[in-house]
This record gives sequence, structure tokens and C-alpha cells, in this order.
Amino acid sequence: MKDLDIGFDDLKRLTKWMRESDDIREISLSYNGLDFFISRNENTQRAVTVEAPVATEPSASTASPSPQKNKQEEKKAPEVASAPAGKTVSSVAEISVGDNEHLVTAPMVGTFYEAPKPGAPAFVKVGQKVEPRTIVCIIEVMKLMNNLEAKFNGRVKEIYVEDQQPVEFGQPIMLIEKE
Amino acid sequence: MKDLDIGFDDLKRLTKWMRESDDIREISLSYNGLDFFISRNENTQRAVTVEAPVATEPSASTASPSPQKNKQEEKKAPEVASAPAGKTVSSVAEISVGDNEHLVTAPMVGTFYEAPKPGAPAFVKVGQKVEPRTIVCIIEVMKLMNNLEAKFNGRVKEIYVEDQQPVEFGQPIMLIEKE
Amino acid sequence: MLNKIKSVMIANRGEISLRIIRACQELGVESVAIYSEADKDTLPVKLADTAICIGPAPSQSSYQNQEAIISAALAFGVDAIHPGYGFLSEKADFAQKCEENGIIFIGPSADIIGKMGDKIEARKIADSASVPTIPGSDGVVTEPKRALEIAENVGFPLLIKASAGGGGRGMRVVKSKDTLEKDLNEIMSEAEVAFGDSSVYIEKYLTDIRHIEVQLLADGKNCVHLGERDCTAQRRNQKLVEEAPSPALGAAQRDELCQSAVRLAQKVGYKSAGTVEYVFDNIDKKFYFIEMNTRVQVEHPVSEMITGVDIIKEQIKIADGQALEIKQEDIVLSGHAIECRLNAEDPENGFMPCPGTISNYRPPGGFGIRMDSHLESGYKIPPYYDSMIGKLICWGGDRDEAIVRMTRALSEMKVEGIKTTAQFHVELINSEQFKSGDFNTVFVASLLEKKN
Amino acid sequence: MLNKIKSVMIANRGEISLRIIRACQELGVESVAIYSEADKDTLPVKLADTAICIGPAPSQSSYQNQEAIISAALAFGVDAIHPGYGFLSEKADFAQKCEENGIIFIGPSADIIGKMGDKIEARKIADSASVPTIPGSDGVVTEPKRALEIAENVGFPLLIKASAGGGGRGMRVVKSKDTLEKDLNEIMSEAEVAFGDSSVYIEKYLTDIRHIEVQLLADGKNCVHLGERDCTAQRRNQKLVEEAPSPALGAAQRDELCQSAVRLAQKVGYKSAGTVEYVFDNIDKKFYFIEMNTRVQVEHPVSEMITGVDIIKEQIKIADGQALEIKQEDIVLSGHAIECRLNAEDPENGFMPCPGTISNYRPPGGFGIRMDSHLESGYKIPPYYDSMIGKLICWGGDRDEAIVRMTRALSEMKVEGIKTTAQFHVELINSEQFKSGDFNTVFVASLLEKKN
Repeated sequence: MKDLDIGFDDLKRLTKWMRESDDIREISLSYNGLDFFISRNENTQRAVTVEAPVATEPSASTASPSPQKNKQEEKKAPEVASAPAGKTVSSVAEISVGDNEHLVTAPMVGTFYEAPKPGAPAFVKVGQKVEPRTIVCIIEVMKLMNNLEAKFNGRVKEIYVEDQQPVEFGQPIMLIEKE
Repeated sequence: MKDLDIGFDDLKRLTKWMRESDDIREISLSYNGLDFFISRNENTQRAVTVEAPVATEPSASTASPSPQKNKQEEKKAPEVASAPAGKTVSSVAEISVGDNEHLVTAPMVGTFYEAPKPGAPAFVKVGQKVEPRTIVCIIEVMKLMNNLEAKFNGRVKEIYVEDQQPVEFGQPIMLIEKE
Repeated sequence: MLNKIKSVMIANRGEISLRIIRACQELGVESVAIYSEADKDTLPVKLADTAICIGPAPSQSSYQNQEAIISAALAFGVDAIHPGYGFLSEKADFAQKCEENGIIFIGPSADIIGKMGDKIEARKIADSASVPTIPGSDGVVTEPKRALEIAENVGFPLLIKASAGGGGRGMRVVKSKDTLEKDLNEIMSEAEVAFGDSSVYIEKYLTDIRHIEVQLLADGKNCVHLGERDCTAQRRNQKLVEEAPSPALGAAQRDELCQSAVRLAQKVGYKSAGTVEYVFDNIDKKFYFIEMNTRVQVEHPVSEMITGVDIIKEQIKIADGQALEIKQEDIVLSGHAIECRLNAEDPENGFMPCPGTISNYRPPGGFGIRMDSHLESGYKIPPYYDSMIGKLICWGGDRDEAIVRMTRALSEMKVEGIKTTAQFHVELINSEQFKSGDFNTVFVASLLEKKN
Repeated sequence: MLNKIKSVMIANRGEISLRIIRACQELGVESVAIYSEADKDTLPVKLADTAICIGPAPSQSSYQNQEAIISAALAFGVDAIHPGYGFLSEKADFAQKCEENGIIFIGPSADIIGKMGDKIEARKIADSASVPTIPGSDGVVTEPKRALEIAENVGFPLLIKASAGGGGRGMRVVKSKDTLEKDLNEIMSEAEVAFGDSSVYIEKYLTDIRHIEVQLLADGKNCVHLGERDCTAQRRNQKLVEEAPSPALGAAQRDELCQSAVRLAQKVGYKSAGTVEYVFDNIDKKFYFIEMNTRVQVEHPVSEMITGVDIIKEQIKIADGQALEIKQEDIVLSGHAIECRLNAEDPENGFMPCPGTISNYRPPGGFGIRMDSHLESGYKIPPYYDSMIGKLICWGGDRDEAIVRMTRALSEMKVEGIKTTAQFHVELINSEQFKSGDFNTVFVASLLEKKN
């Protein structure tokens, strides 16, 4: 076991795997005075009521910008363990954002517009280059149009919401790959 | 086991397998000072409802041959975690019985008598030598007197129940040190 | 509140044990739970004032072990035993043993349990109390001529049963007068050959029936009824859903039914809670006495919810020797209540029992909801006992509201880790036929057939 | 069942959000929960048909953020908003915004909320509807002579309040006529010096009072009452225990009280559920109007339990434009109900709020028990909101039974990991004074004093 030299980078890598593997709930590592523990669990007692982890693929999770529909699963099978997919989908934590990426999220609950007016070309498209002041979309909050900016130099990597769809507070809207 | 040289890459591989094998819920590895654990479980569902372990000292647990009184604790502090001591006290599991010891338990719920009749000397006392057929006590079940025998050559180490006290099914009555 | 009873031993397990413990606590008497080794970590054991292990898991060695229970009651000095339902609740000899040992049996006397447990005796008592019984021979008929006479009086279809037969053997349905004589002769001679006894019973054959029962409370002198319960939704004679009031009865017939039950109880000087069971013929709209249950029933909460009367507390007070405080005019039926029995069974697989561990339990809540269950997260359903793990009772201002509330509650409830009948109940109570209120005892079977 | 409303957004959290979700589900309308980031994993979010995160934890940014809520309602296309209690439930401007944006506000109109929210306006309406108000000046008095006249009419003890004062400043109790003129002069000149305004209010000073309120349902045309609730058991103006019916009222006075509340609602064409609050003077046995709450109240289940009427469902149906189906004669008060508010507070430490994680939660159960709570094992009480974590409501055939049942249920309940007021409630409801039914609003304070 000589070669088990665990450095901080290794722990970082473990942490990264954990982030990528949403269904892994706990990792613990204990060696030679080192004690390392990561958990998604809100500790043991809580674990009982915490819902099963939800869809982790950004494509899956953000494909539904609509609010989280719970009812189907619960109604259909009250006796069966149901982990309503898509329920708490849209919060930031569930999309893995790399160091060189920036996630644009909804600053308020409202309606997403990809273009300045209906029928006009979208502000940005996937793959398009953006600058910090580039307007990437509009969130309408009670008739008030709020421009969202890219904030970084980079390129639009993914857009998670469809035009004119409602978005929750904090819902991921698009991913900017920084340059 | 010389060749069990666990490196960080091995842990990485383990982690990778775990990620690929959706039905594996937990991996734990413990070797030569290394302790490694990954889990998909929100764990401890069980922990919540399982009662805290109760008194394990024979002296404490068997001092109360009467049925388990729960009410006091529950009533007095419904908001406080209560592990009603003495509740499941009298089952065999909670008294540590050594390899060279034999625990005499109640074969039926009833009343314990230490002597053949009131006022008579007890069948046995602590420290007394016994043989397999030595009668150690009587359990009365609906007017029917059932003799319990020592079953082993040995010495009475402890008596847990007082004369004329009711005993539950399986309740420890006395401990015989085998010889 | 009580005079003689200071402690009650509950000779049962699961939800009914919990139910009785709660009643004891509200009456201020000590509750003494008994349990088998398999039930050590269950809610009744935790919630009772005192808990006593009386034997190993199999019920023959624990909950049905009369000697162990009486012995425990004597050793631990309890004043009374409540038998719940099932197990020893209708064993006259157990009641007798309690009486002999100076323990109050919370139920009627051994004598009454015995009488009512004897079907022929019970039918005679019903007849003598002018409680309608299924038309037919009052006992065995040996004379073919007499049999013919009776059969013609009863009408068709009718049922001829060899008195020595049983389990379906030696039975025949006679549809019309045309074949009566032939059928009668055949079955009597068959019975003679098969059992060495040609005597038969003759009974009206009912094809389209409901099961309706009347809840009674009686103190030996006075008797009140708490209205009826309708238990028509059954599967293989197992009740699944019970409700009150019955959607089949109008006010006049309800009164007639309930009065007949009271008459029966009065006739024998009944003393305790009890239930008189009837079949209700959907065709001629008449009810006929079947039997009397001399114990509390699984579905008693349904009556509690529409009357506000705590049946278990009343039952204990009667056993304590107290006179009924409730008068018939105090009892007002209000709204509608439905009970669904939650079983650890797989409805997709022939209702196979499936014991296991409840990984996550969330009881439903809110207005009008009552969940009588000993479940908890982590509870392990032992394989030794009944598959019923709880009863969900919903009250509504009317039957429609009770149905939507039950549907909501069943959906809200979570019992994870095992299969249950919850979803099946959602389908059952939302079926057009159940909603209409117009169904009979084979309705569940045909619902299941339609599904498959 | 509903015509216009197909979806309801619940602009609240915790137990009342759950309560409204359940009502929506029973009415067959889509329930849309909103939640702050702190409430993401809570039961309402899990049980609602749809859940929308509307902002960060602080309620100013979420549950009180009118813009965010209206925006969410518009973006997600809901038909109606139910505000629950607290937060935006009595904000006339919020109701106004809903109206302007074509969203049905489940409550009365902005106009009525505004009127009833203005104490002086509300008192005027009460007077005009012949609803008794506390005797005193109808408004400010500037003339010392007029003040003297009024004071003599009101009688003693009385209270003089500088109209520019507040928070206890510029108030004086006058015990008898002897010092009236001197006291009046002093307080008026003090007020002149302190606030530059010498005008005062004069009011009868009540020292021994109960808090009693009447639950109403009105559709703008018809109005029915569901009897009264007694909320006298308070600590620092926070209600702790509520019950119905009030042990202080006889049938005649109950009727008089409830009729006056109905008159008030009729006067303004009230349309929704609402509550008229009164003080009841234990000394002269009279009740006086204080204010009207134009929303559903925390303690509404108490009335539901004794009437069988689902207040939230009725409120939603009224908002849907439906006429009240219930008539006053349909409403029969049955039995007695008590509610204990369960707070995450430490009664041993000045009722200090103590948020934390519920390591183990076991709701109480059985006949007559209703636990309205969003608690679950593992639930983390956030520090941002109210300390109330649930309401335990118990029904009994009479007040005594309700008390023993509540005691039993409080003892059966388990809320581990934090301090709660459960045990304090056991002591409160079992105190001689509470049991007697004869107490006033300072009773809890003196109970606490005795304890220390």
C-alpha cells in the first residue's frame, strides 16, 4: 500500500465524480489519519423522507421548463415507491457546471423569451459567440421585460428552455462556455 | 495477502464499477487501516424506527421483573427523545451469556417462585452448586406448577427475578456458570 | 371514570391492539399489551403502559394460547381482558376461563357467545324475536313430502343442502317447480348413499345480495343501535370496503332493520358491543338475519365516524358494569363514512400476501381522515399473521365527498417497500358501479374480471 | 365541480399550504404550490400537483413578494390564488393586483379587505350593523368637556389614549370618577407636549376578558355562521389553544353573538370565508366587536370538526362564483373540538423559537384526532418563518372527552430532535382552570408564573 498516496487533487477528483454521478449518495474514505466523507444525504435520520434523487441529465432535466408535475406518479401508484422525475429538476445544483462554464439562471419566476419580439430571430443560438454584455434572453415578470446578459466572453453551449415557457426562480436557462 | 496493494487507481476503478452497475447500492472496503465506502443509499431508513438499544447490564435490566412500564417517559416528555429503559429489557438477547454459562429463561409467562412453598427455603441461592436435574425454581402457569431444572453441572451465578414476581415469556431468570 | 377496571390486557396485536390501548388511555386505565416475539418492536408494544411477551411468533403459541394469556393476566394482576377481533374474541371457552379466574372478559358472557355462535340456535332466537331469517326449513327435513311442502312455500330459486354435507358437497339450486320433485329425490338419495343420512335443509336461494350489519351497544338492560354498515364490497367473502350509511336503505327500512337488531339483542339480554349481520336481497328489497358477531369488528370505526360514539370506550364501560349513558335519541347519524382495508397483498398477483419491510410510511392526513394502523417506517410485516396492515377511514358530508376524500387520502398515503391494496381501492371506489351505490357481493369479482 | 377555477396557486407554505392542496385535490382542481429555496423538500411541494420555486428563503423575497407570485401565476397560467393566512392574505393591494391581472383571489374583494383592515372604518360598519362595540368615543375627542361627558357615559374603569400615542405611550387607566378630570387634563396636556396633539380616545377598560370569534361563510348574498371559537388561551397575544364551542356561552348568547357577526358580513356584502372577532367581558357577560379577519384562520379546523363543513373547500367554491349550498339550518354543532398549536419553541426557556431537524416524527392517531402538519422525519425547520410546526385538533363527544383525547394524543405524538410546546399543552389543558372552562386571557400568563 505504499503507492496509496492520496493528495488533495485525488479528493478533488473524487468530489468531481460524485458531482457527476448524481445517484451516488455517499463516499467515505479513511486512511492513515485521513478521513474523507462526502454525502448527499441530509444525514441519517433525514434520509427517510428525502426524495430519491431526480433526473440528472441536463437534457432530461431542463427539457421541462414547466413546473414540476408530481401528480401522475403519486396518483397512479400510491403504494409504490415513487421518485417523481422532473420534480425538483430545475435548480442549479443538478446541472453539472464545469469550471470554465457559466450557467445562466432565472433571477425571478416569469416567462422566458428567446427573442426581442415574437417572430424575431433569437438573441442567441447554441454555438454562438457571446460577449459579457450580449443579451441572451428576456425574462418577463409582470409585463416587465428583464434582459439577461451573458456576463462572460464565450460561446452558448446549451439552451435549456423553450421560447415563451414559464421559468421558476433559479431555473437553469443556458450554459455559456467561457473562453 | 501481500499482493493486496490498494492504490488510488483501484479506488477509482471501484468507483467506476459502482457508477456502471446501477444495482449496486453500497461498496465498502476495509483493509489494513484503509476504510473506503460508497453508497447510493439514502441509508438508515432503519435507524429511524428501530428503538435505541436498551439497558444491557444484567443487573440493570433484570432488576425489574415486572412488565415493562412505558408510560412515565412517554407522558412526561412527549417532545423529547425517549428510549424507555427497561422496556424490552427481559429478553435473552440483552444479557451477555458467556460460553461457559447457561441462562435459565421463563418457558411461559407466569409467576416465579424461588421455593416449593411460601416461607420454605429457596431451591437455590447465588453461589450454590447445581446438577442437571436440580430444580432451580417454579413457574406457575394457571395454578400449574412447572419446575425448572438447572440442566448443567455448575454454580448459580446470578438470579434476576425476585420471589413471586410475574415473568414474561423468555424472561431471564438465572444464570448458571457451567463447570 | 371506571369503577372495577383499573387495568386492561389487550389480547391481540396490530391496529386493533393500538385502538384499544388508545381507548384505555382516554379512560384513564392502565393498558397492558401482550405480544409475541415477532411483534416485539411494534407500535402497540411501544405505546401501551405495559407490555408483556407471552410466547413465540406462531399465534397458536401466543395470541391464541389461552393458557399463556390467562396466566399472564393472573401473574401480572390485570382486571380485564379485551380480546379485540379474531383470535380468542369469540371463543366461549376463553370467556369462560376469564370468568372462572375472576378476570373481566370485555365482551358478552360465555353463555351468549356460545348461543350466538351456534347458527341453528341463533336462527331460532332470531325467529323468536321476529327478526326475519332466510325463508326455508327451520331445521332438517327428513320427510320428502314435508320437504316438498316447504319448498313450495319458499318459492324459487331455492337451495337444497344435505344436512350431513358441507363445503359445497350435497348442495343443489332448484330454479323452478318443474324439477323440484326430481331434484329433491335425487339429492336425498345421493345424501343417503354418500353420508348415510338423507335429511336436508331447504332455503331461499339469494342471487343478488348486499351484506349489511347493525352495530349495537347493550348493557344487559338497554340496547341502542349506531345505525348500519354496508359491507357488500367483498372479495371471496373478505370485506374490502365498508361504509355507513348503506346506500341501499331508506330511512324507514333503516329503522326497521336496526330495530330488528335491537330486538334480537334484547331477547338474549345482550351485554357489550355487538353486530347483527344480515343479507339484503336486492331483488325483493328485504333483509334476512344471518348471524350475530359477539365482538368488536374491524369496521367499527365507520359507525364511530358517523355517530361520534367511541365504541371501544363504551364497550369497556359496559364491561366495567356501567349502565349505558347514551340513549337512542342521542344518536344522530351525520354524513357518510367509508373504510378501506389496507392489506399487504399484491392485487396484480391474485392478492398474494406479501410480507416485508415498510421502508417508508407516510399516513394520509387532513380533515375527515382517520388512519388506524400500527405501521411505521421500518416496520417489518411478520409472515405469521393476517395481511391487514391498516384501515383508512374517511368521513364526508355525503357519500360523494367521502369517496373523493378517500381517493385523495389513498393517493397521499405512502407505504413503500411492499405491495399493498391501496391503488386497487382507488379503482374500486371510483368505479362507476361503486359510485352509483348500486351493487352486490359479486361486484368486486366482476370488477377484477373486467380488469384482466 | 368547479366552473371557472381549474387550477389554484397556493401562495403560502407549511401546514396551511398542505391544507389547501388537500382541498384542491378533493375538488378536482390542479394545486400549484409555490416555495422558497428553503422549502424545497417539504411535504406541500411533494404533494401538490405542481410546485414552483419563486425565490430565495427570506419571505420578503418569496412568500411576501407580490411581484414574484403574480408573475408566477401569470407565467404558469393559474386561475386563482389562495393566500392562506399571514403573508399576503390580508393585503388589499395584493388582492387588487390579482384582480387587475385576471387572477381570482380566493378571499373577499380588495375593497372589503381594505375597509375591514381599517379599524376605525370597521368599527363604524359594526356600529351601523348594530354589532356591539366597546363603549367609548366613536373617534378622537379634542374638547375636554366632550371628553368628560363621554367618560361619564362609559363608566369606570376606562382607558384614555392619546390619539397620537401608540405602543403604550400616552395611555392611562382611570379607575373612578374622582380622578377623571385630573387624569384627563394631564394626559391631554402631556399629549400636547409630546405629540403636539391633545386629542384622545376614550374606551371602557376591560380587565377580565375572553377572546371569542365567529366563523362565517358568505357568498355575497347569503351568509351562514359555523358557530364560535374560543381563543382565550393566549400567551402575549399569541393564541395557543382554541376550542369550540366556547365554554362561556349559553345557547341564547351564542345565537345573539353569531347573528351579530352575520349582520356585519351582510352589511358589507361579504363574500368568502371570514371571521368576526370579539372580546367577551367575563364581568358584565357582554361581547364587543374588535375586528374582522378577511381570511381563513389558523384555527379554522376547530369549526370544521364540530360542523362537518370543509371551510377551505367552501371558500374555493365561493371564489369560483358558486352560491352557498349550505343553509343555516343545515349546520348542527356536534360535540366539542380543541386545537393545540404545536410550536418549535422551548417553553422552559421563555418560548424561545428553536429551529432544527426533526429526527423522528410520529403523528398521533385514532378516533377524533386530526394532525394538520407538514412535518416528516428528517424535516429541517428553517429559521426564516413562523415557529408553528403543526396543529393538533381533537374532537370529543363533550369538552371533557376532547381534553382527555388531546392529552392522549399529545403524549402519543413524537417530535424528536427539537423542543416543542407539546408537553406545555398537556399541562395547560389539564390545569384546573382550563378544565373548569372559567378563565380569561391572562390565565396562561398566571399558569406560567405559578410554574416558575
